[in-house]
Amino acid sequence: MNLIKIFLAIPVLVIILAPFLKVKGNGRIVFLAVVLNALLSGYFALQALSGQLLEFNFAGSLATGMVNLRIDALSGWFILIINFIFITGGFYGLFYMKSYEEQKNNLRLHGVAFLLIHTALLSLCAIQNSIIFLVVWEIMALSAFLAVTFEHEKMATIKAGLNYLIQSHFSILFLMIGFIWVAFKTGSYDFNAITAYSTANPGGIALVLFVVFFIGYSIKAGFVPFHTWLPYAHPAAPSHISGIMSGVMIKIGIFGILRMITLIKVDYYTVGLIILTFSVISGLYGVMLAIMQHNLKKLLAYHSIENIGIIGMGIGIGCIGLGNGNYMLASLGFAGGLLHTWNHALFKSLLFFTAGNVYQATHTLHIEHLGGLIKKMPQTAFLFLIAAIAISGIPPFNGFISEFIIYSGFYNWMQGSMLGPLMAIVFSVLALVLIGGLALLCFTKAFGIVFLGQARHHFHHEVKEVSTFQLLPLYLIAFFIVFIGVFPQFFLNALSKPVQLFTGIPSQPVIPFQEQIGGILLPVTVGTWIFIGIVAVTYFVRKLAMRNRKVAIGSTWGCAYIAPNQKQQYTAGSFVRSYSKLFKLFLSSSKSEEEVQGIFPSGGTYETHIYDHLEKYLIDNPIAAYKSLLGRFSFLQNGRLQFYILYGIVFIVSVICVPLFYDQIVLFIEFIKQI
Amino acid sequence: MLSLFLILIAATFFTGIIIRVKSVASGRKGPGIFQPLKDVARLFKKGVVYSETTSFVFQVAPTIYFSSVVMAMLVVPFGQSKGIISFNGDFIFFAYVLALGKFFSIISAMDTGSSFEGMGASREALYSMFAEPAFFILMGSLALLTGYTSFQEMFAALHIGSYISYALAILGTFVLMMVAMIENSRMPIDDPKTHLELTMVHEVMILDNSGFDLGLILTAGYLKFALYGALVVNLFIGVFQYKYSIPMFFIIQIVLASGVGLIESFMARFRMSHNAQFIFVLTSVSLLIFFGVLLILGRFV
Amino acid sequence: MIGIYLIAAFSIALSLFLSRKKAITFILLGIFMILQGALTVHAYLNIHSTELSYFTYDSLAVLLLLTLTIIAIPAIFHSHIYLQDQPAPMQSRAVYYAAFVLLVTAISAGYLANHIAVIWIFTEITTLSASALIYHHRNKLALEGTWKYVFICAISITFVFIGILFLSLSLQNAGSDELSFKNLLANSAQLNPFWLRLAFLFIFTGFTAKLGLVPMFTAGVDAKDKAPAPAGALLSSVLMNLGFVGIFRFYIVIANTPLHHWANLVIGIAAFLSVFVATVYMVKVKNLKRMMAYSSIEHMGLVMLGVAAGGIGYYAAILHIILHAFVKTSMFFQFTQLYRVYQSKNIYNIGNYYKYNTSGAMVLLLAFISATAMPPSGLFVSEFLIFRSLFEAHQIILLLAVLLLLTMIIWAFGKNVFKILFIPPVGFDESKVPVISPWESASQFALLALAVFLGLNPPTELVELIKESVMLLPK
Amino acid sequence: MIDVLLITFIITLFYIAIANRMLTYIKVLALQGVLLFVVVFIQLNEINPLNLALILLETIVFKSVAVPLFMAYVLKRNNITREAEPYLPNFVSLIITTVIVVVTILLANGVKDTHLDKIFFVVALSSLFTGLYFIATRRKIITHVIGYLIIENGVFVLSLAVGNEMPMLVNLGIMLDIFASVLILGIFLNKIGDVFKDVDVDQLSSLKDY
Repeated sequence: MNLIKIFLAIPVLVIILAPFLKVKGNGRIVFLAVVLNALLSGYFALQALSGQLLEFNFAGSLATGMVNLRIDALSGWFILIINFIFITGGFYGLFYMKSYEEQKNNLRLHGVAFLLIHTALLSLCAIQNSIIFLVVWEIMALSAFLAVTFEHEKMATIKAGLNYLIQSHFSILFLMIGFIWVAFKTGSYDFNAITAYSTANPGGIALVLFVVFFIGYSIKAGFVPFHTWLPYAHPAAPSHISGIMSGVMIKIGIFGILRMITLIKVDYYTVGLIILTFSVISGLYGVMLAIMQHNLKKLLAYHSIENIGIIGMGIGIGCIGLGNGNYMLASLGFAGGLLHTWNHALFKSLLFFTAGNVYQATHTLHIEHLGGLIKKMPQTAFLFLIAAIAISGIPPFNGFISEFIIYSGFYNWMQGSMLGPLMAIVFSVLALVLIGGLALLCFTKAFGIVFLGQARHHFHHEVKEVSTFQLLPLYLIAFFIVFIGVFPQFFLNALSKPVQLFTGIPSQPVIPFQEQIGGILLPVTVGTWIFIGIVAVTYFVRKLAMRNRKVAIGSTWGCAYIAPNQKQQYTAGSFVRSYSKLFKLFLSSSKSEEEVQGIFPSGGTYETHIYDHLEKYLIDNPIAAYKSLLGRFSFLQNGRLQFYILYGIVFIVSVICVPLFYDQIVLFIEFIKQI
Repeated sequence: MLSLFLILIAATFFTGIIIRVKSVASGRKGPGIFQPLKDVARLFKKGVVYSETTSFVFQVAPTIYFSSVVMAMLVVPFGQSKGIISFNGDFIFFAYVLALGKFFSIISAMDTGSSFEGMGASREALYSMFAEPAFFILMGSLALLTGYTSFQEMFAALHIGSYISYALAILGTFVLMMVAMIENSRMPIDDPKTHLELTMVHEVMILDNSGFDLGLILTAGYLKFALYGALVVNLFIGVFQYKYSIPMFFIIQIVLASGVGLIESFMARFRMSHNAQFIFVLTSVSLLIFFGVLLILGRFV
Repeated sequence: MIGIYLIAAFSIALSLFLSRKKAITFILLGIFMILQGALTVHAYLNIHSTELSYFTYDSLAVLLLLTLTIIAIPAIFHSHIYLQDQPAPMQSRAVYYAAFVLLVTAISAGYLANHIAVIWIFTEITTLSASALIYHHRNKLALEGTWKYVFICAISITFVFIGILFLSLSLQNAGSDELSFKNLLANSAQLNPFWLRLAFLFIFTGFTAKLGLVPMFTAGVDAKDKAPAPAGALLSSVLMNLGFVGIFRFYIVIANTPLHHWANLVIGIAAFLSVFVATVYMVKVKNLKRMMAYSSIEHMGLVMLGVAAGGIGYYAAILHIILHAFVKTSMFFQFTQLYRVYQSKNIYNIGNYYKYNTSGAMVLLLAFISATAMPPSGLFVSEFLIFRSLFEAHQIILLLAVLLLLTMIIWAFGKNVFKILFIPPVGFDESKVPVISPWESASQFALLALAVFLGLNPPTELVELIKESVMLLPK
Repeated sequence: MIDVLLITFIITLFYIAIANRMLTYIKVLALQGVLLFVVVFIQLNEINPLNLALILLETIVFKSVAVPLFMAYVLKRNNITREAEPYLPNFVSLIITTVIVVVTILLANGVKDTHLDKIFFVVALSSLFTGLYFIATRRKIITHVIGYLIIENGVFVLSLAVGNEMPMLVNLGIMLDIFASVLILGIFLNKIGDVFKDVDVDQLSSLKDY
């Protein structure tokens, strides 16, 4: 109880202090506060993960009613993720923001926003009162907006931020409708009311209720087609913020969906299929567009969509497992989903942070302008490489582990299911494999073009590695990536309780969770160890063999062309050209080309812009129509007194007359209908 | 354990046979069967030349590529006898380990900053991406058919009964063979003997490798061939005892090798732009297999 | 008390009008503030008591009176700063203060009046005093704005009068012909529906001019645009509340007759149209002040939607109108500072305010959050309840439409506000930016904080008062 | 007798519809004031001095003397052109006025109420709507004020029709307010006269979002 009060007191204190502190001090204080809050909440989280349910009740106010905080294993799991990413991200941010030190007030605001996001996210994991939940939800959204629009003198940034703000407002609208619905029927704002209501009327109503919430949360999580804000918000934000957004904030959407699964008693099989469908689409669509992006951060943003898809697949099959009463399948699904949440948080934040390093060094994120950075900033390159392999779901890193669990979930589901489900399985597996392959294509491109080869563009400033302190948190993350990849068993204990929240303790005594997943994972990890061994041996042998061989350094074999220069390197565009030709159907890209011509060509340009089909049809066009509709009515306030009087007359007369003629009008309509 | 030895042995002559067959077909005598091994041995003794654009990636990549293939070998069983390691879903591990090798070979190609190797890299990435679904669905349908999810159990439980299963076996062989072709970048996807870098896939990626590294890569290539050969063999020998199955293994491997040789000497490579489509056809075929399995199991409702 | 108050206030107004000495002006203003406070306290203490037979301290009146007093004091403070800053002739200054006091007095009396005709009288007085405030700058545009405001109000007040006449017609079946709400409510059964219908229609239409609702919202916008911002604050908050009182008190009567449903329909239509119109212009206008005025129209629309929806909507409506008053005034006060920095209302010439006046920028930001009713602002709670009432009235379609419109408003408002806060304006020389002490913004912060507090953690008294004021409505 | 007067009142409305001269409008207003006075005087059941004084003040002094004079003064002072310059030709406005009257008669016919004297009702409503129509279609600002005054007269008639008058105090308040509002309108009319050269509505349409 008191700890909670302290937890809330810390940010308040900092916010009050913020205006009076020096910028540096402010940054440090904020980081300190984040760490303190992380410790406090982490303490609760660990308790929760050890299986006990923490519950705190506050009196609340007349507007809200009783406010309950419940921290169960699920909350604990997410709290841990949030804290880890925020500590690393905050530490990284301290150094990343050094270059903006002259914008004092701006940094203060940023720090406050940062702290607010952290507090809000943590609280969201615990709050059980819908009004307070909505309030905190929007606090998070707003402070995230402020954090995103740090470089707010650019109109583009503001636009991106607004786009994000409005879409998250839509999410809050859906949530609000859901909560209002429940409150109206049950008269209570507590989350338990949702369970009560859904159990009271199962079937269609519960399903619709779930769908309403699902849409609300998946806007935040970035499921296709609710994803359109991500590709704008992430590039606009400073890197540590994009890392946090992509690592944690979109996960709160996942958290919400999971929470609703625990709360709403509904036909889980259908729900599972719904989630699975959305996830498959998101996964494929995300990665397909990611490949085409030439802005590094935008590319990563689309990959977040893809990974949300993978997480969703896990959750989906988990739900299906619940629906079928297949304990094994359920635990596989949820375990995969939850673990991948962790993993994605890790490697995606690492990717964004390294992208931040690149941006700091070169002041650009357009990958066609980059290249050869591995020489200038080898550590960043190394870290990026690790993260890239991990996100492609390749052993020996963590991405593979969670994807492996999900795969085994699918193959487990396959046994004894009929045609319909089998179709779902086949296409999901197909999707998952394709996602893996496309991710590989995408990240070989990203890594290859950005870090390898020669510099494609001459920078006037010196390009150098960032400070060691700034790299520290990155190494920490990288360590965890490898650690989970090689010794996933250590995480199963932590994972068991959250998963059992969904599956429940099975009635008939089957082998407990740890052994199950452990039993599945152990050989894989053994394989990983062996593999590492083989690599080591081969490398050693190679070293031995190379000991007294002569090593010459020459220029790259240009196929007999003796004067190659960096302009002749393979570009990102050309790397994915054949791909883009194949997938033309799904991708719409606009070229602006200026051919080289003449005997002494002056030089030509060629650039492509990739559009998001769904965004065009789901967001842009409707909004345009909406605006034009509104525009038609702008004659009302036309500055002429006569008209103003006229409105009054029209109103009165119509209110008087319409009822008089109402019956006739109805008759007329009937008459028209009959014709 | 057994499988490992067999694959190693097969690897020694597989590529040699191909070359020999090709030269015979083109009316030459051709080199000895073990010529490739000799080449590799020679390479191992040579020094190396690195391009000044390259970085450590270029140097570690061949090692990892090689080890990935070796790792994949350890997973493959032989009939009843397990591989070194065998577990549920090991074929996923198999595919992803190979993917790791691919990842590194691609980025090492990018590392040279050459205007040609990137081309090969992008093709390699694209093709392998398209090849993988076919492999997974094939394995998935085997898993569905047998009810197991590890190579060894699947193959062990696999017995050819009804006519339809013959058809499936043939289709399966075709898919696996084609996947092997793609993985080893042979005809009809890629022509290793072409002399124009623009039309190469795998060869153009390793233009800059030399000496020990090149040796590793080539060895890995030989092993890979034998590896897939072994997989194909496994489709058939599940039920036989060793005294039949081991000879069968070698016969089939030789047949495959000479088959490849013949194809390469009498067929032209596909147009690059057609490759992707062709590879995706494999996925459709494997889907056919899947439905066939459904038919066998009577899962249609 | 009310008698003393009225006489004293009118005499203060008169002497303010005559006085040309700063000191005297301040003393008089001080006295008036005390008077106002005294009246409020008095009203709160002996609630439900009637004075001079035309004024009743019922809960609604007390609530709004409290709001008015809380707002009036900082309003005077900001007017002072405003007039300091603008070199206006002593005489116009005197007129300003006199009109200001008159306005506040008339509004307070209007809240307290329990007789529809008395409300009418004081509403008319507000028009007159407001016109003086609007005309403060004495330039062409101010004149135009004033003229339109006065004229529209004159017409609509005539509508109200006609409505009153119809009302008394409808009373004729009943025994007594006294037009106090008590009597009307008592005889609500005997009211002649035909005349009652007409009466409601005309009175509603008439008061929309004050309330800023479709159809007569038009002139109000110009008035709020042209009036000095501190006066504009009053116009777009407490004066609107007066219009609300006029409609709401009569609505209570009609709600107890068979015409309840019909009245809801009329109100609902007008309210929805108002939200729509507000959206149209929020997207369109580039003049910050007008934008604020339109946002007031939007909020009034929401309030009346709550009333039309009924149920918990009544409670929500009154809560909303109070909170909105606080938020909107603080926004208008902030505008005075903003105008001092940029000397322009047009969004194109304003920008990067965060750099020039950080505290003010924070006020603007918070005010934006509150005005768009995003959590954690208090208005979120009231809007939440309004939506809930719509939901409970099974008006899902309407609810969705409103939500869409509101989202558009947030987008438009946000676009401009963030432009103001962050994007540097073109061709603006930072050399002569005045330094504005953060303490000026203190009152604005206070008002916003108050709105948040009342919304999220309403004290029991507030809830009780609101419940009482909607007590007479049918559940 | 009353009916005759009221019909005359309606005729004045017609006359306003077709008249062109500003001064004519003002004269008609004065005439209407007188008519109203007579009507009230006849309707009065017992002569109560205070009441009489009030009515005198309200009708003769205010409606038919003060305001018309004031208007005339404004006209002269701002040398407003004497033509009314309506948007619509007089012919049309005559028709419309007639239509208004007819409609109100029909409406009144529809009303089932014994307390209400129909003809009062007709006169009141028709002058109300005529006034509104007048405002909507005339170009000069002063005509707006005139329209407003016509509406006021209509309201006055209506209050007579309603019969039961308010308590004295309230009545007084109402009267003062109307007076004040007219005064204010006049003042600002003057100001507009000072600021703008030719007092035309179109000049007063710069405050807009369109």
